[in-house]
Amino acid sequence: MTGNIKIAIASGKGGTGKTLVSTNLFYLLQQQGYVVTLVDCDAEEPNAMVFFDGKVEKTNDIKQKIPVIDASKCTFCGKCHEYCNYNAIFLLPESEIISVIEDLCHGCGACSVACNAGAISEKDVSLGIVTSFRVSEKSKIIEARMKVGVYSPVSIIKEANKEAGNHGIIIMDSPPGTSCPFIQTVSTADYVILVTEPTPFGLSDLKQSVNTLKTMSKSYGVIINRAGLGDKAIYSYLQQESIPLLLEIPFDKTIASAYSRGKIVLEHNPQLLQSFATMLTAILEKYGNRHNQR
Amino acid sequence: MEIAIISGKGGTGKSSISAAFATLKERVVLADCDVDAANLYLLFNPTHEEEQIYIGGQKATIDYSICTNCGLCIDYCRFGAIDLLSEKVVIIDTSCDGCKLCSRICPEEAITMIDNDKSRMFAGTFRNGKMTYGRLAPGEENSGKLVNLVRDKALQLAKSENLDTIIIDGPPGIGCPVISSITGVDHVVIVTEPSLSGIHDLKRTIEITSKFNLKTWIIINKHDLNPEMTNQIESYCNGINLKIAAKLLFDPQVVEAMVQCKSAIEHVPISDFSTGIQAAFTQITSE
Amino acid sequence: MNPPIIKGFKPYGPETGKHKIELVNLLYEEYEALRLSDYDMLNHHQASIKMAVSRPTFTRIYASALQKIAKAFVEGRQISIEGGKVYFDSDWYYCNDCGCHFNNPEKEKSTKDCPLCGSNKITAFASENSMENNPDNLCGDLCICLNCGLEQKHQSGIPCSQEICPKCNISMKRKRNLNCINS
Amino acid sequence: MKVAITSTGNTLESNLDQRFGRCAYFVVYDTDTKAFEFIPNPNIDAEQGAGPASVNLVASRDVQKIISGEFGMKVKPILDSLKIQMVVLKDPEKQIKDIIEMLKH
Repeated sequence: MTGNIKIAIASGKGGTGKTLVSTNLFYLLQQQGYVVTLVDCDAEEPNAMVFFDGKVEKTNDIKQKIPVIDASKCTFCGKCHEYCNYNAIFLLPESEIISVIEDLCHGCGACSVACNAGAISEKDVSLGIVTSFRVSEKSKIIEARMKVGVYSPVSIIKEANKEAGNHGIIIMDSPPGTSCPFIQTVSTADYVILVTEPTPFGLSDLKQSVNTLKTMSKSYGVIINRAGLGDKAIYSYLQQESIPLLLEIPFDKTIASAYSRGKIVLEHNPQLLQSFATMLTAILEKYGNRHNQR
Repeated sequence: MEIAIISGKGGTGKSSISAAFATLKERVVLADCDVDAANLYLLFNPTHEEEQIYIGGQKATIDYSICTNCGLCIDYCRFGAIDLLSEKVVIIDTSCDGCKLCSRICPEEAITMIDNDKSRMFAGTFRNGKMTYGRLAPGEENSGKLVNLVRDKALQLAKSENLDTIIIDGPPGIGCPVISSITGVDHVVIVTEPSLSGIHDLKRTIEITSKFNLKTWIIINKHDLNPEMTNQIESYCNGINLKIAAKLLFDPQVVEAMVQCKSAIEHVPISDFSTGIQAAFTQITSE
Repeated sequence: MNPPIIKGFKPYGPETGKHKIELVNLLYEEYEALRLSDYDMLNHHQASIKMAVSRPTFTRIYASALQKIAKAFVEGRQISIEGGKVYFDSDWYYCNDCGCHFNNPEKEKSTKDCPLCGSNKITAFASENSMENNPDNLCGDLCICLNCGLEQKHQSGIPCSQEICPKCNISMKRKRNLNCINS
Repeated sequence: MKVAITSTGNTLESNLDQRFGRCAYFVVYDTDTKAFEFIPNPNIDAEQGAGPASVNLVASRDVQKIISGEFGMKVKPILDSLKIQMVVLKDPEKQIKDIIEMLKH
């Protein structure tokens, strides 16, 4: 079976088991001999590499352009300050002080356009690092890690996804929430697996994610983690919206405990392995052969 | 007194713990600053007393009656947010950063900036006092400003209602909204769990809080899931002089409480979780 | 400041298991202190000016850097260089009368009075006095029992693991002294 | 010397605003002439960078000392480099007139 497919693993709230699902899916695909890439898009807190051993194959420093102002050429006209929509240029014309507050700069380049005196040039600063780890011959993990204090992980996530290319099966562990980073990850996916838990919090977040995915017209299904805890409201919601329930991962202290030790749960749980495999086959059959339009 | 509850990663039980803190005293102000996925309102079902529109930045739009499709804006945009689709210049909303450069350079003045105004801030009364929370519209960037708005409202309510305790349920992660949630609070409680990713995220979170010189406390939730890892977290915290305010057992009753739309304190007042939270609160507030 | 070109160091040899022991975290300012003083060969006074901290603060950072590196060497731990203050504050003071905190922006001039209420009852922050004023109470590390939390003063030269907690009868661990690293 | 105080309102009875970048008003008080002026803070609604923009504002008024409840991470290095003194007073109940009185020591 060939076919290139991008599957995004997402959840509205954190800690529902997104990483559990994506790492185990990765493990399974690896076992089955697919060419597979796991992209850890949770750039604020990437941790997929905790579960696997791999060799760093390539690191890619993600850069942003930041203005450098030559005060000797500056006429203190204030146009760059006015053009900057992020308050990132500090200007005191009276005392001839002008400086760039790099933490605030988004690198839009407006100030360079504004400057008529030729006082602004640009330099590269690092936003974060995208690292490719070779796990086995056919599998690799790409990790997006942003630097602490960078305003938005979006550009790093973009790069990580670019790095993953289009070859083979690509699993994207997306960041939680429904804001920009989530949309950035999901927008390139062929199929989205939403991971949730059967609690009122889980349900409310699921609804939000579903609404967002609807507007993006994506195909998606739901995995319920910690099934058995909580209540049944989520099941009636799925039924009512006719959203496919892909899989239930039972609530089991041994699963939680193995996961917390950085172990792949499927290795020791043949039953769950079987259900993962069934789900995977179904997804690949339905969506796997279609060619990626992006 | 403002107590902010944060965690490096999601799902550590931050909201359950915030809910428990919020129901320890008869009356408090609860600020749900996890605006990306606000959910404490589900437990407490506050009255809807106030709603405020939150403007979260701007996005560019094109007036096609003026646009000549010259494509100059495509060259200038550094965010890849303007594209040529079937010979028409379009703005990709989710990529637009709102820098306004395209609007400034457009020779026809066909591009204007419009406000993102779909996010909201709410305030109301719940059974243990006042509550404020924010909801960010999908796809909108969380700048921490909405968090500020929620916190401001909470402060204002604390003053007008004469309440001395504000419980802030902060967002997960280490970005700008987290910083907004903890600046200037009296105590920060970091909730963690004994897993490899838990300890890893804890360290990144401490890196942030240590920059702010705040009184920081650690709660290890579900500590029985991995005792060795719990020991490791404890010795790490000891090594850098951070106090462990509580170690809580994993307890399905806490989830059960959530389903009943109650906090653990209300649902199972006599349990390891509830007594642990109670003791932590006493310890934190007495300092 | 110049950021380090690497993220850390790994020991090698048979005893260096990957996840065996926790690594030593060298903060940026500690790296910088070491670089200025032992690579660029500045004296502590010059280095402290470069880092825009007071001399005693510099000495404290430098000592901490050496201690961490020694720890990593002796115990075979990895060193990771991350975190810490990327910029350096000016010196801060506390006014005992009105309760405000303030800094001294003009390093050349010394500060005697509170800029708000004018009181002269001001205290400089820990880093300034704890090291110089009370040599007896030097920032020695502590040994702590991880079981009961008992702390005792660390005896220089005796590894904490050889100290036995009198209550729990288990070996103790090293702990940094609270009064020293809070600056 | 000119001193800036962050204020929650535009009267002398207003309280000290605990936040610097997003305070409601700045009071600029001249310790020599005893004159004061209330300036509404245009940066309250800034998407980001309210702190540095506020420094820009007060620094352009030649202020040498700022009294507030909190200074952010981005603000401190700028104030340090401009040699403007920061005074942190964690007392949200303090009124502007009290602070001006204290400055008359």
